[in-house]
Amino acid sequence: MLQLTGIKKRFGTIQVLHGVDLDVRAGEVHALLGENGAGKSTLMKILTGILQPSEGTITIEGETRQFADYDEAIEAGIGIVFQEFSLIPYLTAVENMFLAREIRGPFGLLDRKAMRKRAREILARLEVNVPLDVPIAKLSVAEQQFVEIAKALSLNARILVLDEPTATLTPSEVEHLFKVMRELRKQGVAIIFISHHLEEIFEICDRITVLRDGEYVGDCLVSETDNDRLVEMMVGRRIENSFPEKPGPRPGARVMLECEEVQLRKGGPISDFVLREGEILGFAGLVGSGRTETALAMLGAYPAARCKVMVDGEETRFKEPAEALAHGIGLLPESRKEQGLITSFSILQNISLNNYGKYRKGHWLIDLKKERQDTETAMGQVRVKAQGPMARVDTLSGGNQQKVVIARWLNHQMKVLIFDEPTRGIDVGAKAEIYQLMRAFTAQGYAIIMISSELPEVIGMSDRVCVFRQGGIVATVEGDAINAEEIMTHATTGRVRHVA
Amino acid sequence: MSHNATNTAEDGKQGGGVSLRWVLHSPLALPLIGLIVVSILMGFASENFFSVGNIMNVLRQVSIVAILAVGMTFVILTGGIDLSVGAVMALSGTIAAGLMVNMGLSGWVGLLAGLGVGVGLGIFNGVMVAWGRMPAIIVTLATMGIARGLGLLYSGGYPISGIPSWISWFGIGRIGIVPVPVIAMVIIYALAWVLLQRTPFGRHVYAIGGNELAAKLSGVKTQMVKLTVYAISGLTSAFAALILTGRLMSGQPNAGVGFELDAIAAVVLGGTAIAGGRGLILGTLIGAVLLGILNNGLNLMGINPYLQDVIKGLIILLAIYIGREW
Amino acid sequence: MSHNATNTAEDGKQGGGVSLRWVLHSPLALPLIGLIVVSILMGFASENFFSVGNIMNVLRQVSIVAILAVGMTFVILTGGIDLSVGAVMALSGTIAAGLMVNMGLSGWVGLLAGLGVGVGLGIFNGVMVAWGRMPAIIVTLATMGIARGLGLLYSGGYPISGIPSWISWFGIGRIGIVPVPVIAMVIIYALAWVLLQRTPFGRHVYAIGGNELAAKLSGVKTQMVKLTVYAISGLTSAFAALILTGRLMSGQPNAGVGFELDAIAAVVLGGTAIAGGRGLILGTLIGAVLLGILNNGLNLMGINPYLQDVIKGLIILLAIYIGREW
Amino acid sequence: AQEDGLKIGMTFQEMNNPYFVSMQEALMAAAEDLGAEVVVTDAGHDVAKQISDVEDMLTQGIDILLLNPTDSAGIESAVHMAKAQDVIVVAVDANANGPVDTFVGSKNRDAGYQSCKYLAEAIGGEGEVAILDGIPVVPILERVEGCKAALDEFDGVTLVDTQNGRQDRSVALGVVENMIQSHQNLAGIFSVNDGGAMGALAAIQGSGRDIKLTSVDGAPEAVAAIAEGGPFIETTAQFPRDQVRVGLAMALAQKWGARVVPSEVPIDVSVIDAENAADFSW
Ligand SMILES: Nc1ncnc2c1ncn2[C@@H]1O[C@H](COP(=O)(O)OP(=O)(O)OP(=O)(O)O)[C@@H](O)[C@H]1O
Ligand SMILES: Nc1ncnc2c1ncn2[C@@H]1O[C@H](COP(=O)(O)OP(=O)(O)OP(=O)(O)O)[C@@H](O)[C@H]1O
Ligand SMILES: [Mg+2]
Ligand SMILES: [Mg+2]
Repeated sequence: MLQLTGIKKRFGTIQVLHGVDLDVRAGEVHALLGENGAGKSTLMKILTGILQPSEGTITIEGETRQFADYDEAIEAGIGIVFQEFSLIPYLTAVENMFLAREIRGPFGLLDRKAMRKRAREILARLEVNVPLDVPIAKLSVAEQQFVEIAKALSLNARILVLDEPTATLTPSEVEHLFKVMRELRKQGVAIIFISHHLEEIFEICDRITVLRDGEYVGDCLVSETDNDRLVEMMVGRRIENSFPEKPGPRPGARVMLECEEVQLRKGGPISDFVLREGEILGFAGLVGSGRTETALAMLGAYPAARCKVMVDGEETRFKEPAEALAHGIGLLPESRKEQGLITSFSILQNISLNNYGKYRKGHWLIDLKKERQDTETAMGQVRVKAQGPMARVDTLSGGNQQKVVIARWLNHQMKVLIFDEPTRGIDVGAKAEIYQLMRAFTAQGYAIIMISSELPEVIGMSDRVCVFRQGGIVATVEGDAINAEEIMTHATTGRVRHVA
Repeated sequence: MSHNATNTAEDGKQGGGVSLRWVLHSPLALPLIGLIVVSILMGFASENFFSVGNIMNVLRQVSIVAILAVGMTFVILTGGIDLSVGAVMALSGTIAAGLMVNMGLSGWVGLLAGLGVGVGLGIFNGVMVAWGRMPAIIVTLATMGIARGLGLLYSGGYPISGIPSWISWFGIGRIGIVPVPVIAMVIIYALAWVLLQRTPFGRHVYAIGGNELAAKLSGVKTQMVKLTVYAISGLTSAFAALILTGRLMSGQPNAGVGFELDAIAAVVLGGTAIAGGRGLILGTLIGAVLLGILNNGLNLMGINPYLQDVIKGLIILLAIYIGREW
Repeated sequence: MSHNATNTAEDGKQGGGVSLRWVLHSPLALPLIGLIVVSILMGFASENFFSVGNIMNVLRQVSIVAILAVGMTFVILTGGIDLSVGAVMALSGTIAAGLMVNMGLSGWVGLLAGLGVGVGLGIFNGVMVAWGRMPAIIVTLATMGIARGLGLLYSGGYPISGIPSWISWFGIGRIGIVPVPVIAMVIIYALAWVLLQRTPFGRHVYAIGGNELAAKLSGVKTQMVKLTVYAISGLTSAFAALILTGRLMSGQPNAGVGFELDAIAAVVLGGTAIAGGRGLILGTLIGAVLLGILNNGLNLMGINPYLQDVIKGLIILLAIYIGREW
Repeated sequence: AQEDGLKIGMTFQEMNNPYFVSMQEALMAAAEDLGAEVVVTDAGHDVAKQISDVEDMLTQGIDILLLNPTDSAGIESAVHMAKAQDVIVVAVDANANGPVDTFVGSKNRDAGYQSCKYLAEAIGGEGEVAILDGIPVVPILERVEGCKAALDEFDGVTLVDTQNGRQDRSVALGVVENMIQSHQNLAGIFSVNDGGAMGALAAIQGSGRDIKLTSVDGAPEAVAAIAEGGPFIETTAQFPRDQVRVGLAMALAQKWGARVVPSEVPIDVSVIDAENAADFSW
């Protein structure tokens, strides 16, 4: 049905795609696999007319096509759910879904009733309940994701591209999405599905195409391959057990951080927990359960109703993250682009951004030499793949960008690091490296809070787990109690503690 | 701002008419409260303030900046800005008057030419911003200088008087007790409201201000929309010129210096985000009237003109400060 | 823009000194080429243009706007804007002169008070923007009105003359053949360069303009940095006032109307992105000199002053258009 | 209007110029003598605002409107409105179209003419001169016209440059510096007002060249500079305070029932140079 042949793409001097082939049939879910920066999103942007290929052809149902822009691709029956959200934050779900293809009534005015009706129908098909009159920005990430999907569905696309749609969804929501995908497949829609979760590939996909560094590696039927083979195709080597060994509890480990009372909203639940030297404390829970907000509140970046935190036995309330940093608490935010990186900066400037205390010359000035040396060391430690420390971070792939944000904390004498969704949108190879790094940090005596929506990750990495529900911690589990069943039970039915 | 600026009408409907709750939750609430508070203060300070005559007076005075602020609202909603509105207004009026007086063309031809000048300069701005991908603040700053210079060159610096007397109707005429400029203002705001709230174009204006890249990816013709938005701003500048010419019965190449700042202040006082994407055209009307009331009230109270500048600045700051998080 | 504007100095080092390649790839290249082209044109058009006397003349004329543009560069780099620079300059000079003349205070006390006024208003702007979370364009617009009003109130609308004659040294003195204002300008630019390129504070300024949220979450004291940036703008306005006062030997409550627009034009002509995060202080200097040369050259050529506005507008558009994608 | 007191409104084209500030001071002093209430507004060179200002003053019930128009044609509708409310309208300094009761103003064309004649004579009837223009409003344009008429009478004098100093000292300073650079033989400059002239004076002094400067207004600073001697040799003084005093008197006369008030009272201008500067003030 759809054939891409010999697609090449270069940005300036960088060759991103070196002749990729992709062959998708009607009524199949086709997985596109590859490490971060392999060129998956770029290929999809070419397919949808957003980027123009330097070379290569697109053939749909035997006809060679060239799309000048996304509109033309839509005409040809192609729809895409972008990796980066493409919703307008202040418009409602309905307005977003019909943006640029509004239903018109008399005099060319908007037919708002018709659009609401259509929107309801599509969302009903997805079996999700999304408020229609609230600006998108106020919806949860999952709700936004479903609006994105609904938007692509509203195009009646015959070829639907889903670029990492599951990265921000919980297991039950993923299940939900899969149900919809199966339904579409039955209707003969061809779906291209991108994900770094291999188990999802095995669950939903029919065929797989693998890319590596912009090269076409091969394709195969899902039924004829297995996890290890796929990983080898993607990475070019075998990846052993991705979670490092848990070192086990340290006797007499010091309490680094004690959270006595955090109340996000007035009248909401109250959370408390302790964090000890050398441990990884997992924060599990459904999306929107308040994990990120709790972490931000501790740093002084979210205006919680109450926030009583003891750092090294001393009560503090940080007014801004800079104060937390001065006390040795740092954050790896959940959204790299919006919250982590200065995209116009080089890798070097991003890494040293909050550490100029160390690179001083004559008290006031930056010691450029030392800054560069340390950056190169840090880049080496986390193995950032880039042309050099002066490369701009917005030319890096997602995984490498994430590593840059992590590297920022390597040169500090930190005590506590909060990793919010550290592996979101990151390929298996890089994931394993990030896990190793986290254990390396704890071995140095750091304590880590890891917020994650991926249950296997929480289970594989955490020494103890706090389970969140409706804005507060409902349970803290450790040892053998850290298992999927236990955590999910608390996350879906646990009772929160309210103020007396 | 935590409220959606674009679907208030619908919220209102759901709430079953205009309930108090709706009013309080609307993004218009704060500008409106500001307007009411300032009006009451002015009413106490000056006995004449609440006379029908004075209210019509204020509205008529407000009309020119209020009409400029319509185009400014469109532009700001897309995340741009138009510093040329005052200068374009002056040029449009000057050329219209010049064609009537010096070239002996009929009044209507002159007025049409004036509209053409406004729209033409608006399109020029729009092309530079949308296709030239240049920052709006600089493009319109340059256009401001160019338009001023052209107006002065054309008229030799002199105001151009001697235009047909019926044109004064646009500036000082009345229908019933309502001045023509006020009626024009109301019609223009109504049209702008329909455009913004009830047409696809309006959605696209908001979308571009909210996230231009996403809008483009969704298939919005962002360049065309931006062009249109600046053209609208040129058009409203020309409408303002028409009223101004009627009020002054002459083409004034120096008119409207600093009006761009008043128009911006009206837009922002009305609750529109300066970064774009959020705001209501009715807010702009409220903002413009608020500014007009400040000018009028401080005059009526006989306050030293220097002190008026200080007071106006402080009240604007206070209004924005209070309105900032709603 | 595909080049990183913040690390040129280092790029230069890597290239092993100032090679031609570096010059062409630097974000300064285009402003510099613009400057050279315009200079050559002016040189052809007017025989006096390249005389040492005229060059010093241009630099001296440029100095005031160039100094205002330093503070403007800091502010714009963080993604803000400061419309109050001209008015703050006028107020600072007026109060300094007033204290010397009317209160009989010594010259130094007056000058210090003037600096205090500038920094004070800068801090006021900064607090409103950083802690009040209000849009910079509105805050500084209001401050502009307030400062103008205060200056006129304080002086009653009269210029204040009769200041100690040694103050004229700041405006018309020379060291060798170089005018004092030019020396002051060079020193201020050198300090600004060090601040922006060689101190943590400078990096944080760029970081805030690049991505404020990310900067904040990674531990940059964003509010403090923003406050400082507006305070610096107030300070440079006060330095400009010092030179202006020396040049005019009086406090002028009306001085500097529209200078904010000249300062913004200088910054943007110098290649700084109006949205912040990218730009070089040396670019601003080039931009200011370019504007000065345009004014000077068009004057020297005896062009009709109205036409000068048009030509200046067109040249600014052209310069930005060419420089836009580099 | 209040029954008891007299209410006077005066609208200025601008109030950040000593010329108009001194008018306002004279008005205040006179009104205090009369026990009248005064409302003053500042149009900031914006006719539209000036019309609004007049509307606001009419709302307050003024009896007398002293009108210093930014533009004669543009202000006409305000004059009609005032007359419709039986307010006495006196135009001060510049005339206004429409049924104005009296116009009290100085002769701007004469002022330009006399200053430039003085300048031409001072440079010995020959040499290059330049005009430092200002904001294009009618009184300023008239001064320039008058100046050109005077210069035309001298065959040896050539007008080599006209630039706009916007009547602003700081702007004028830069513009005149450039003029001096581009015209090596410049012998004289006429500035349309004293504000610009003070900037021009600083530029001339800075250049160290021998260039004569004349101007119009008679502002205290200018008069002081002329008294000192130096490049600034003459200003043609107008009498802002007297214009207001006479204008107010005309209005009062009409208020008291006078039926034959003069429709125009020209106030002479007078040449102020080093000889009489010491004794002159507005
Ligand atoms: N505009 C651009 N300019 C330069 N390089 C780019 C640009 N866009 C993408 N790249 C580069 O192209 C490569 C492929 O990027 P792409 O986003 O397609 O990867 P991906 O496979 O989707 O990775 P991920 O799994 O992280 O989403 C990356 O190395 C990236 O740095
Ligand atoms: N009670 C509530 N009222 C309104 N909004 C809420 C409430 N609880 C959560 N939210 C919304 O849910 C969103 C997600 O919260 P938060 O980011 O803390 O959750 P999380 O568990 O970290 O989930 P994520 O995986 O999305 O990061 C927030 O943006 C917040 O607006
Ligand atoms: Mg991708
Ligand atoms: Mg989260």
